Amino acid sequence: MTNTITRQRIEVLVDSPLVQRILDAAESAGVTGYTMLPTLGGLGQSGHWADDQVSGAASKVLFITVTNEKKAAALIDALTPLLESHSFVLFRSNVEVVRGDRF
Amino acid sequence: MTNTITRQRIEVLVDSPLVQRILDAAESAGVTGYTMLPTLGGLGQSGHWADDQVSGAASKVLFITVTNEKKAAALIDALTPLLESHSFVLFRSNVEVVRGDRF
Amino acid sequence: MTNTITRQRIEVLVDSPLVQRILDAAESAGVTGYTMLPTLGGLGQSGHWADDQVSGAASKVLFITVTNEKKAAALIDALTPLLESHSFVLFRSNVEVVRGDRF
Amino acid sequence: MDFLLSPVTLFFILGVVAALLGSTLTIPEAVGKGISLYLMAAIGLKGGVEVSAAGFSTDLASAVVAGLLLGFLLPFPTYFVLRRLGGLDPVNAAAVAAHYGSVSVVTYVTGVEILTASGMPPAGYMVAVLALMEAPAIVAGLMLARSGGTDLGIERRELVREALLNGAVVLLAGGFVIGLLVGKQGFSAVEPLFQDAFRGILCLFLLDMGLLAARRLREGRALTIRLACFAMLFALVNGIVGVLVGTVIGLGAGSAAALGILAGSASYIAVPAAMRLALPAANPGIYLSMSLAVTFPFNIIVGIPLFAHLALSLAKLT
Amino acid sequence: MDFLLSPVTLFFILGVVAALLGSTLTIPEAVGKGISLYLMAAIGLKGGVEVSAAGFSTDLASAVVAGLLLGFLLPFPTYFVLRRLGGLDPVNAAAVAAHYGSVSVVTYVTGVEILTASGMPPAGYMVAVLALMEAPAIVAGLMLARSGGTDLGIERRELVREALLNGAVVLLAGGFVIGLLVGKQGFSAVEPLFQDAFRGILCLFLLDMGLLAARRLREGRALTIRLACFAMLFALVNGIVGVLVGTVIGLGAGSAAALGILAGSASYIAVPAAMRLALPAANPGIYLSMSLAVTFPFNIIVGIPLFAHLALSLAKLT
Amino acid sequence: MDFLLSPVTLFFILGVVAALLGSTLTIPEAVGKGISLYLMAAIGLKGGVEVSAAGFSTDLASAVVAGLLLGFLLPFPTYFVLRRLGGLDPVNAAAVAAHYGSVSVVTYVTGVEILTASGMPPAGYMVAVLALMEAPAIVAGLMLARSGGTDLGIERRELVREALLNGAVVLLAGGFVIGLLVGKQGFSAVEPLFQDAFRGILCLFLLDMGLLAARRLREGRALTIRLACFAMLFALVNGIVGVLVGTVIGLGAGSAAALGILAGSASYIAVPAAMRLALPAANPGIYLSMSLAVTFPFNIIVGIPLFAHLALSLAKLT
Ligand SMILES: Nc1ncnc2c1ncn2[C@@H]1O[C@H](COP(=O)(O)O)[C@@H](O)[C@H]1O
Ligand SMILES: Nc1ncnc2c1ncn2[C@@H]1O[C@H](COP(=O)(O)O)[C@@H](O)[C@H]1O
Ligand SMILES: Nc1ncnc2c1ncn2[C@@H]1O[C@H](COP(=O)(O)O)[C@@H](O)[C@H]1O
Ligand code: NA
Ligand code: NA
Ligand code: NA
Repeated sequence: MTNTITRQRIEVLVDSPLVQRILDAAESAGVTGYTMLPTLGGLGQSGHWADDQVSGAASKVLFITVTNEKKAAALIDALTPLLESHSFVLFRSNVEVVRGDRF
Repeated sequence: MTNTITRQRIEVLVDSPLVQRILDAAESAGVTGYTMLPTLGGLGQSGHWADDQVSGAASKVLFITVTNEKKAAALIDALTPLLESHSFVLFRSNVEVVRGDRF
Repeated sequence: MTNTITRQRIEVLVDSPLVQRILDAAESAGVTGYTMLPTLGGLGQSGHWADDQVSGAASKVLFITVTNEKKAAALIDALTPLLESHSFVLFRSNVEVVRGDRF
Repeated sequence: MDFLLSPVTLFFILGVVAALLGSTLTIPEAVGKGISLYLMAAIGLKGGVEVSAAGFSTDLASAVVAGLLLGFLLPFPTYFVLRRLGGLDPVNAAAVAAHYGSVSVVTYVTGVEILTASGMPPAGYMVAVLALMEAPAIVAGLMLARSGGTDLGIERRELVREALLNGAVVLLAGGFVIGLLVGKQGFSAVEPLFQDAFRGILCLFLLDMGLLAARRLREGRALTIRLACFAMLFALVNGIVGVLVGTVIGLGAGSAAALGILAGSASYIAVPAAMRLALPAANPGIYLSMSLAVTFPFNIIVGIPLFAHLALSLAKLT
Repeated sequence: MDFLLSPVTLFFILGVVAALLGSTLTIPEAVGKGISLYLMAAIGLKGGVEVSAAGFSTDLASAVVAGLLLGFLLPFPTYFVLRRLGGLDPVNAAAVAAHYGSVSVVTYVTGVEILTASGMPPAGYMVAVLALMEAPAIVAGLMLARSGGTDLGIERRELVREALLNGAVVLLAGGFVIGLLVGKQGFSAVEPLFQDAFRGILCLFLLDMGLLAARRLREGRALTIRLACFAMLFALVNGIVGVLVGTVIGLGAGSAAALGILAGSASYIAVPAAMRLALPAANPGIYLSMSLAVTFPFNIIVGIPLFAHLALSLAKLT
Repeated sequence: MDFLLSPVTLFFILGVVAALLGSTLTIPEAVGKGISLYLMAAIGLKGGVEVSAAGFSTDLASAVVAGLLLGFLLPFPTYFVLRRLGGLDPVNAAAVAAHYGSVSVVTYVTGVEILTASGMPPAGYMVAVLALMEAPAIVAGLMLARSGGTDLGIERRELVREALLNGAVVLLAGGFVIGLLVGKQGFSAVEPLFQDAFRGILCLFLLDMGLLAARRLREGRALTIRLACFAMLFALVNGIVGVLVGTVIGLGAGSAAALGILAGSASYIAVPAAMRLALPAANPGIYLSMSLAVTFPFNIIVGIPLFAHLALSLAKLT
């Protein structure tokens, strides 16, 4: 059986024009890999949104990274001040990975 | 280090025309935030599907909400009867969030 | 309250032209259900990529399956040799499902 | 048989052949949807412009009534056959029946191209019939499902929205009204897009439809040979009924053929979405495969020329 | 009122009506974006070709200066009104003000259609004014926000990129330069797409805009009645100011009307993205609803004909 | 140098400049893919129509044979150079070599525009050569990789599908056959879309390609200066070889230039997908950057006019 190692998965939902903010924070936290998924819409404290804007200003992207505990904590610390002001949403969970040294 | 709190993440895979069913169930369960992701295709007991329909009737959406234990249980209870009849698929897992009072 | 059962969620990030490789591995592992999500881009050891290619050769797909421990292990074993050579990324985590016999 | 040599038909065949050979050619979903919206707006507009030129007539009224009746009534024998001979349970039989009462916009559009090229263009008001025939079959199908004991998973408000306000109906009917209002002169400003480019865009759409139909045929495990035969039978019988009704109520050969094409075609845009909502227990694999993978190609290759021929022969008789 | 009978306006109304009735009609996002890129390239090209034919003039220079000044100055009174009477906090007021100083490409394009159909086409160089008016309002809005005590969430480099290098500006200005370079003769090769098909494609885009505007109006909880009234007031007042300025600096009636349309319109493409970056604390629900759901339809139905009428009356006076 | 002043080339330059300046302008992926499908269908169709008018000829046969041979043979010296001088390992060298043996449809299309504008249009049958040149280089590349010791990650069935049934080949060849069947008369019905709108749509596509090429150049860390120089060298040498071969086998100046353009161009649609499948260990960052970010712009700006010039000079000599 293949060995797996536990790592942390951080997911951040972020407005498309603000993606670079997250990438900067990720780089500063030492994160070396991430993937971004498209979204369709949602509901939150600032109401409904849907990616039907000609502007693209109202669309959001789901940023996902799997990394070790230290970098995850650094990333969360870097992002926490932005959560409220930029209305990002952040989740953390555990995942197991193969080839743990990569993450 | 930023404090995080454990919440539950509920994911439901649902046919596009039936999304409103889930949103209604979410509202009745007291869920106040969610995000929807697009999908490309899949395989299940009712066979293959792919989002290549002109009709859109065969496309599916991944509904994601992070909420507290009580609301999650209420949402699952509300959705369980639909799972079989509408062939929805539902997953629950734990996530940690910052600003736990929001979820 | 609805009963849930713990299953394993395997996620694999895979190049679009190579999706069939994963589907074959899934079938050989006995997996009977999966869903695929589109992606926008990411960063890894082989650098940045973004789904803006006319070719589609640089685009990736997120394959998700929820299955029992035995099949999950079989799938991971089947995929491990491909991870390095094809630069796939694989995550495993626990989820709870309703109607556990389906997964 | 020279309709088979029109670029429109040939692109459809190219799509079918490519998919059957296993080509990876795909039209992005957004592009396919965009083209189908364009086609519906264009066909609505052009119909409205023609009616604004020709004026309202009793023919128009009788065609509309005939279309509504056909759309509502055809599901009943279809349901009956599917239950008795097709081996389908009530929910699936009702869902399929609704598809065959309703209409396929692309089949109609392709039919108009072929009829026009054969010198028998249908009247502009047939577009109104097309728009109006989307809805009654949905109602009929749900009545059948309820009589078969199924609880509908839909509220009346939602159902009305799906049946009367789906994108196809809105664009066809809205385009028709705009065409009526602006007339030939107002239309001239948008003619390069909605008239001149129409046939070329239709080629690309039929290429896409050919790919979709053949792929669904390859993958459609839910589609038995028996159901595939019924999918052709319904097209044939409903189409012939449509031509006969059209001839009897006094439509010209082109319009009678068009009514046959409408009656013989099966929806794969508006009705599947409505069925997913109202009859979620019905299997999309069955109704989408029958309408998209069998009836649609059958009508493009066999049905349209047949109904045209029949309408012409009947017109010569009378 | 026969501008209301142009297909362009009617497709917009169709979109609004469909969305208000709750239709599920939607144009795929990629298609909507593709069409808007096409429109910007086409309008830029055509403007450049016209200027290459007419040559540079002092009118051009004064129109450009007037446009830049209007774009930079209009946000200030707007901000003031929103703070005092609109009940908005500094950040939101500044974000909204930036939208009203900037311009809406589609409003301009629709205006050009209507002005041309009414025999008063604006000069080609107004396209350059359009491109140049995208940016100054962003700067003004951020100055207002900073004076209101907000830390900007953006670096200067990023801001320049968003203000001067967003897709709209690049396509408008790039198309303009290409048009200048290739002239009438070089343009003829691409005329079927960029000229002949233009009006038809604009119809489809306005259909989409109608759907988006009306849906946002239905869902826009952040939009109070008071803010909706201001959204119309700003369009009206800014537009009239634009027409007056245009007339005073000696532009022809068509160009003066176009300057009014530019001044009265509010951005919903370039500025929202810039505000999301620089003022993330501002609520998109407010500025997008005001500009897209109120000001845009108001201008299409009321503003454009009004400014045209005013410019014509003023031209007759002088 | 007035080809640089054609709208087609200028839109490409606009895309490059916008991306280098850091503009956020992007064409939605679905729209870009849709346009590229349109271009392939159109070029196939037009080629077929021309051949149906001109009839089959020995020129056609010799051009096809020359194209197939060039496509199969050019990867061998390319591989050799990349291994010895480029510093690439066998897998990456083989993958890159396959790209340079194959062809770029958009380079060809742009070349045809420029050749036609210069009064030396290539023969219609060159489209058939284009379609046939997609595949042999893939086979050659995989042979090289296997000789270098690499296990292929692909089955023969899959490989045939990727090489012979990818979207580009199917549309080019299918369009060609349809054009042959329908001829000039059948084509007239779809001419507004496939002929008149062609150049305008090509402008938009080249805008997109300019953006993609320049962005890849900016981000391409895998692209060394040495590899970039080879990417230009291969274009130059292969292109000149193509022109020479074309002239020697007796093609007209236009067709010989077109053969040079084909030989000098590198695939970035069909081959990358095939390599991802068959040689997953090869780095897409290398082969996509070389073909898309260096060779493609080089050919648009330098290669096409050069090969045209050379072919013309050689034709005058003989
Ligand atoms: N509890 C939640 N679960 C999932 N997504 C959420 C949740 N809360 C907020 N979101 C997403 O985050 C976006 C911004 O949230 P907010 O700042 O609360 O408006 C929402 O529009 C949702 O898409
Ligand atoms: N075990 C699974 N893991 C991930 N997705 C699944 C699984 N089972 C079903 N699905 C998804 O749910 C859809 C409907 O499932 P079913 O009702 O079994 O046909 C499938 O087409 C898949 O997209
Ligand atoms: N730690 C990570 N977290 C999330 N996604 C990752 C991670 N590492 C790699 N990826 C994704 O996997 C792709 C291939 O990874 P690589 O083989 O390292 O280039 C990357 O481009 C990312 O999209
Ligand atoms: Na029917
Ligand atoms: Na303004
Ligand atoms: Na080549």
